[in-house]
Amino acid sequence: MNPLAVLLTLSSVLFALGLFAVLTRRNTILVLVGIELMLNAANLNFIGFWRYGPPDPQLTGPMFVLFGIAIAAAEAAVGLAIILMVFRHTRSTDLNASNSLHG
Amino acid sequence: MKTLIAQAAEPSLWSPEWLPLLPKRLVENLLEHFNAPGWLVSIGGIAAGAATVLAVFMTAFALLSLIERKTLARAQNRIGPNRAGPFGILQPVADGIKMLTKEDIVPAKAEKLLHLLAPILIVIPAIMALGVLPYGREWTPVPLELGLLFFFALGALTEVSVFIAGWASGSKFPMLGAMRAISQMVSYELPLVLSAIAVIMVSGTLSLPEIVAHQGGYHLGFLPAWHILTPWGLVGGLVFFIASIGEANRCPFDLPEGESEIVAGHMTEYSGFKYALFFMGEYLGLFAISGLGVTLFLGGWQAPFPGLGFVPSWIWFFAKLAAVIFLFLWIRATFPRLRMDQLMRFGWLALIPMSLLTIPAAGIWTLLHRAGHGLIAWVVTIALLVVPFVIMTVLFNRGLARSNRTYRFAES
Amino acid sequence: MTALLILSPLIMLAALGAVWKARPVHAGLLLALTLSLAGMLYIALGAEFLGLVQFMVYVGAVAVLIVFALLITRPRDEIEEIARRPKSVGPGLLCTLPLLATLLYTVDRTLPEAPPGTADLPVRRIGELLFTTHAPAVLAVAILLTAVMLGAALFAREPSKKP
Amino acid sequence: MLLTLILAPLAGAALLAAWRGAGDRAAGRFAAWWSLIPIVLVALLGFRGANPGGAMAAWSLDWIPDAGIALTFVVDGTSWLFLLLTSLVTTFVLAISLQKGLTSRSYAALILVMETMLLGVFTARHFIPFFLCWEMTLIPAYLLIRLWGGPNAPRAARRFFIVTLGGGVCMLLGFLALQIGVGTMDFGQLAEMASKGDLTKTLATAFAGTALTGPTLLLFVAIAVLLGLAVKIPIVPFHAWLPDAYAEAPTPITILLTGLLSKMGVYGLLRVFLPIFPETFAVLAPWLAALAVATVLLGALAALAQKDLKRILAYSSVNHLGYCVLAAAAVVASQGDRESASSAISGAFLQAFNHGIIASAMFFGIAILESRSGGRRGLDDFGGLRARVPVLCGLMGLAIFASLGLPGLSGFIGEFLVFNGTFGLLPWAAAVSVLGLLFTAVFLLRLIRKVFHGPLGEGLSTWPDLSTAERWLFAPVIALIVIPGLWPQVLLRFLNADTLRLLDFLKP
Amino acid sequence: MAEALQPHLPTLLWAIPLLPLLAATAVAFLPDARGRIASKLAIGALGVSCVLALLATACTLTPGVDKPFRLTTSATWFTFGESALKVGVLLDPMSAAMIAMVTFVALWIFIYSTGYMADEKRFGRFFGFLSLFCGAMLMVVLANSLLLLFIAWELVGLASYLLIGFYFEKPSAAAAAQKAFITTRVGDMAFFLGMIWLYRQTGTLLFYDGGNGLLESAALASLAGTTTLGGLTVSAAAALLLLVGAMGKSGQVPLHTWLPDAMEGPTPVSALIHAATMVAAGVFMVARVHPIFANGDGVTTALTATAWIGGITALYAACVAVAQYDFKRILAYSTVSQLGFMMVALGTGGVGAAMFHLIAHAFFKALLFLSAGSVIHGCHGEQDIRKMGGLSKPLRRTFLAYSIGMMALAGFPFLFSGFWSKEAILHSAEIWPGGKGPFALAVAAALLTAFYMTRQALLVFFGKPRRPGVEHPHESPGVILVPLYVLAAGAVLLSLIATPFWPWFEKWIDGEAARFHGGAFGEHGAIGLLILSLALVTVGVGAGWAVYRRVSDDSGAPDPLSGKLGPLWRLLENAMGFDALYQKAIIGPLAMLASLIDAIERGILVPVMAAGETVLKAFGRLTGASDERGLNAGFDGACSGLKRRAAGASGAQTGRIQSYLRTIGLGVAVLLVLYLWL
Repeated sequence: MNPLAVLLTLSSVLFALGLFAVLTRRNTILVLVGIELMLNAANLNFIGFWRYGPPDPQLTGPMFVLFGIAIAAAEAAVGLAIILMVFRHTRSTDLNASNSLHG
Repeated sequence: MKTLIAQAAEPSLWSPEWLPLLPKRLVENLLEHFNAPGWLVSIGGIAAGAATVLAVFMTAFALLSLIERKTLARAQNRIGPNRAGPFGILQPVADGIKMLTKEDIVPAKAEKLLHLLAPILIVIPAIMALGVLPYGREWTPVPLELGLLFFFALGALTEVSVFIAGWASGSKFPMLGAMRAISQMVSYELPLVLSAIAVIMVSGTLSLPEIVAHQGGYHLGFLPAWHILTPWGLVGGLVFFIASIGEANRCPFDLPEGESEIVAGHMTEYSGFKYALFFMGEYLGLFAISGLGVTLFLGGWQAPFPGLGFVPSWIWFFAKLAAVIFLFLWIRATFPRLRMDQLMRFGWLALIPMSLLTIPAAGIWTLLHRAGHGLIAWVVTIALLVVPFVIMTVLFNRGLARSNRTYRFAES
Repeated sequence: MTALLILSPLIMLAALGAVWKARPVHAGLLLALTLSLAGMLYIALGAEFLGLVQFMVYVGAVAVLIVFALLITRPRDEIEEIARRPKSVGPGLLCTLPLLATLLYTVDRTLPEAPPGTADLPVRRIGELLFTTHAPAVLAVAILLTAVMLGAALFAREPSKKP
Repeated sequence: MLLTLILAPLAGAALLAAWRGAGDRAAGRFAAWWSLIPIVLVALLGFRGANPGGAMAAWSLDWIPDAGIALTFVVDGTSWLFLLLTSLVTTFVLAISLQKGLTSRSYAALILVMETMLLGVFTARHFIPFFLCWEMTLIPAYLLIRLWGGPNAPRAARRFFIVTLGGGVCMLLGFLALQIGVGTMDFGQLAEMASKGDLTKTLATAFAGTALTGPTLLLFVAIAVLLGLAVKIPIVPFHAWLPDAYAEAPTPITILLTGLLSKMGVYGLLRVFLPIFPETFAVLAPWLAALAVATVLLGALAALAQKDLKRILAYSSVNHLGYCVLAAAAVVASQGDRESASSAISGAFLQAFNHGIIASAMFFGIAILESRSGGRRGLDDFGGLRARVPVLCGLMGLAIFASLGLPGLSGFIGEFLVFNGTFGLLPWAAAVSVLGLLFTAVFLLRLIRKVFHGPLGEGLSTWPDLSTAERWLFAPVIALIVIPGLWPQVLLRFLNADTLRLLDFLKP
Repeated sequence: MAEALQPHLPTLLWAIPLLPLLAATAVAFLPDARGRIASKLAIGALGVSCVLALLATACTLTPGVDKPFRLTTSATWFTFGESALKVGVLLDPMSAAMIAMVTFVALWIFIYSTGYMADEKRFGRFFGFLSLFCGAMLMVVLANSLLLLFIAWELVGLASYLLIGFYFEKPSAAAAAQKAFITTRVGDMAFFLGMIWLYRQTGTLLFYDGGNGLLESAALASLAGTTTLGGLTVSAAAALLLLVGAMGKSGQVPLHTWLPDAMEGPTPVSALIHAATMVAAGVFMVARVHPIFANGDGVTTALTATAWIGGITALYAACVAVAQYDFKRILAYSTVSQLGFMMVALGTGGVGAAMFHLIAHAFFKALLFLSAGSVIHGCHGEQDIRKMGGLSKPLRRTFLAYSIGMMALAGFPFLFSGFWSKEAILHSAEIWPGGKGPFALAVAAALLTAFYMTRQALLVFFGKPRRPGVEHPHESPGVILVPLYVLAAGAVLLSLIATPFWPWFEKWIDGEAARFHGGAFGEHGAIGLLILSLALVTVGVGAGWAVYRRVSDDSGAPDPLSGKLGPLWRLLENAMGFDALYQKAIIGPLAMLASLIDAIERGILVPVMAAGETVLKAFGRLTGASDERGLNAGFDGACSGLKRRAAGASGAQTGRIQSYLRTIGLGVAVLLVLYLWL
């Protein structure tokens, strides 16, 4: 069995699951969970291609993952802060509750 | 997993320096003698080594529980436990028996599985963390290349397990305690890591044995080249020490389990063996983080004076460890507990800036030393650290005098 | 390979749990599990550094942050919380499944035989790259993180109660 | 460092813009302190000195490479002098605005924006950044006059804006013609071509369809550019916007207008116009010299007829800048008399610098009079003030004597060098202009006599003398009047190398 | 002593002017209340300067050297382009005599001022200004560079301006100060042009620079070799311009009008600045650059002009002085007249004579002014001589000092320096080959001098006190009187060093050793001149005595001469109407020109600009209107239609992010399916 294929399958599934969470969860925080999953899927891809790809002295894949992790942390922090603010206003974390922009 | 194979040709099985490795080597020799396959030999060796470490620290844990009570008692003009055995030396045994035989209560609203998982999850990282520390010149149970990172990664796990413990209990006090504990640990983990970064910069490695090796030798023939004896190292070491008090939830930062406020924090709903596990986890964590502090700043197993090389190196390590632990006890006996906002304020406004300052200081230190300007390096780094410190002290105190008391975290 | 085969299903299961679990805290904890398993996978693949970083950042910071936020935003009545399974699963699946199918199909179709690859990730090299080739990026990320820290602190602050 | 220097005030303005809760004084204080940053940076540049190539600092960016448009900024000694002037005067203006309670958030921010633009003008080496900065100074200036000025400020501001904008459009047209004809707007390249005589040829080929010869084309271009500069300096008869604008603007802004904005014109004339159009300039030189003499005399005479202190000083500025123009005209007439030409150039730059400082001091004095008297500033509104406010009188007197060219104070050196340079090349112009010096003395001394001497005017007997803050504000300006007057080398050493380089461009 | 000092001379020379300047700077920072300290500071600095000046003078007295002592130092002041501008100081007998005189006279006037100005509120300021003046004046005389001279020259003018306007509350004082500054500035501008011309022609402004200086042969040859407009050599043209400068400063006709007005200043100022030193700066400057004036063959244009202007001034001012009533004004006109004498001497080549008269005049005119000050002080500020009379009794000591000064000025024979200096001037004018005009003018002026001084003395000190007049005049204190006697002694003693028997001073100035020469009177008809002088004094004093011996006691009575001279008297009283002339011919037209220009500015330029603006505005309105009516209207209509239609479609916008996302996702999914599977 091709290890890369396993990895890519795994990451595809993770990505799909993350997307599913984003599309269906009602709790905004759990939407964020989905986003983290998707990001992780991407990271997994980078590592997979680094590990089973041609030797790369520039270590592009791991570098990308490193930055990805840092930015994901930032994104989570900001996201959660925003959610907290919204929560203070609406007393709810339901994503559909904040729909004041409807037409 | 790749390991750093740094062990030289082995001398006599019984030399004092190699004494702690005796069980491991005996098992390995035995297995090899029976022509066991290679992986079995190494697994056996690791298991034996782990067992050695565990045995050492279990004993230490038992002793410490007694010594702590004794020390505190002395500090408070009491005698302390003195019934079980001479000087109460059997008190830990008695405690252990009591703990094991108590009823294990699980609250009705608890999440059973998580409730069980939490204490285990606390102990395991602590034990694993103990595995990577270099106790002696030849004695590093698992010499990882990324030991320091590994150590901090494990630290992350502790927070999750504390959270699980608090949440799975399904009642108010543990929940509040856990929230306090997490916010505290997240806050204090930052200065901990940041002050370690300075060490990483100077020694240029993440491997703990190499960091210790880097602190070998003596300035001017007598002054040990430990990191604590440099300006940035002194600041970093102090920050590390204070932050580790917070990280280990020790007094005066023991709000998460402050008995006068929230019973016992996240451990409130635990009893019996699980409670003992928590207890053990905390003490092992204390050992681990003190050991890390010794490794990073106090020169690990390096002898404090030249000419003391004949003493086995691990004795030095444990001596330093004991000294640091004693410092913990001393502080616990001396300081009152802080308020939550004071704690956070101190962490974010004092520790983190100072630890951030150690990073440029260490960088300048290294550069100037490489350029051969040792004296200038002293002057510059001292100025770099002292001036902001003074300014910050002034600002910090001024702010303290004026600030209103807010109990933000008690609200929701 | 063995680790991969063992870990992959575990990760998928944990992720599935994170997506599907009704109680938000469970979902959050399962996310932590997912991420730590992924970290182990990285280690197994030879990227110890990334694995440990993943542990530190994702498990130690992000996951904890998420469950923490979940606790803070707990609704008053817990019944509501329990009722919160994913909604409109149909459309969700309708979006997700074609995507998954496409991805898997593409993987299946286009993947060449994997070369043995390299499993060596020297940390020193990472450090050098970070502070030479990627120095601007590091700087940018540093600024970003500082901004995030300040911004998050500002956002999350209790609105000051003016008289 | 250069970019930091140029953008630092803008950053300050941005911070002010973002600081919503700022009180007026807090904003003013912030801006004043912030404006010390450029001073420090300029001083650092000065201490670092020039490298052998003559540049103290340079920064360049190929902005639109296809059109050859680059953001090029270079500081050499001359630019440095103007940077110094800009940063000092801006800080001074902010400080006195603060002291006079004029500032607000937007006011301070506008001044800082203006400072960035001025710094840009004085360092730009390509027409596009030069022109951008040049025109961008107008907007803050317009707003500052319009919003904080006197009763007729809207009209004065509008005229100021329209006239100078018109000049700017002319200049733009001229350079566009060069861009189309020659294909570059880089000052260095243009000057290079001009000194080789390529400019005329290329222009003639490019506009072959117009049936005009190269020199004629170049003359049109040069006149267009000159118009833009003439309005800014201003040269008679393009000065009509000036008295109203100066009089109606709040006095600190008047300092900005006369101390810095008019210097842009002088700078442009000598640093941009002169190297690019040397031959055309030589054709124009007699006319320009005549206009310069007219500027000198007319400024002085018109000042004699004014009753408003600010209008007097406004015309005095016209008069003083006339000397710079005179020097410029003399330079192109030099034909190899390097000593005269270098004297004229150095004199013009020094005169510009010193006038900036001296005018700042004088207008500050007026501002103090205005604030003490509740807005009155007529020549006959005061009298005998020397008895009440001796320190103000002394410092103001120092500035006035510097302005009328008393040796030992900075104004003299510039005028000496200008006349020294001009006399060798255009003796009649110099001789007639000397009358301007005389008239300057007349109206300035009349100012002293009417305002400070004689019996004490009505309602002035309760005036306090300068406060400590006002003294400290005066101190640096006075120091900058006295020190270069006694030791001109302190400024000239930055100029000499550039002067010689500029002369090399003029070599036939 | 002198040898020991030699190596340090350059430093000491710089110190001489700088000390008072530093004192002035220091005083500027002292508050008014510290006036006493200011005066001590000023006097101390000047005292040290005086000692240094005398030492420096001593150094120039090296006997036996047949060429003039000359010590120069120079340093680069600044560089422009590749050229360096140098300034420096110069010590030769001429400047040595001047610094010795300036510091000595000034020192005594300072001391006098501490008494005279004692009640003044701005006592300290006064000494600051005086110090500034002394420093600048010393710089004028020590300068080895025309530029440095000019700088100090202007500073001297500033100090004069400040001191004339010392009582600035008085509008007349303020006006006089302004007038002084501007009138001298007219001359200064000419000086400025002349200086620049010289600089452009020769490339240097140093007087002596080891052969390269302005006053040395190479430069002079270059100056004489170039002719400019009107056939003048550059040398002559520049010299004439410099002469105009000197005329402004030294109050020569027609730039003299400021000097009588300058008497608005305090009396010590009149004594020091407007009699002894500053007004002599013009004379000194001409003497300094005399080689340029005399650069050419025989009687040069510049010298002729100098001599004639000097002669005219001498006579004119003497005439006017006859008809004045103000104590100080008379002395002021006499100063103008005496300066004219010096110019005559310079024009006729008698540099030594001019310098000697300058020094002697400084002493006795300072003495006269100080005595006048003492009288005015004693008469409670009264300056009108018609209201005085019979003061010789109450003010006996002052009268004694005054009479010495008066006799020196009037040219009483033998004992007084004034006699010998005037003698030398007349001698120089008489033997001048350029004509006898200046000589005749000078003789007439000398006669009138004796006359008007007699008039003043008689009206002030003799006869009976007039009514209405001064009540209870009183004698001045010692601090005022001592300087009078010191100066009086100087006025007398100076006569020893410049008699024709032993013309030490003139030889010293020329750099020669003087010999005692008993038969001096026998040469060049000198004996005749001596007799002429004696006759002049006798006639002048006699005429004065005859006219003013018995003046009525009524202070309102007209002057005895006014009836006899009629309109001529009134013309003289008004100083021949120069002020009115200037008012009508220069100031009025200038003011009209200014108003005209202002009117053009407001009436033509501004409307032109406004018209342009209106056109622009109209264009703007037009385009604005077309935008409003045409473009905008159409656009608005289209927009509102679109809006109505869009309102219907907005229902699809739920505001729920996830529904949007789902829609997007569905779209993407469909696209993917289409792309990959179809």
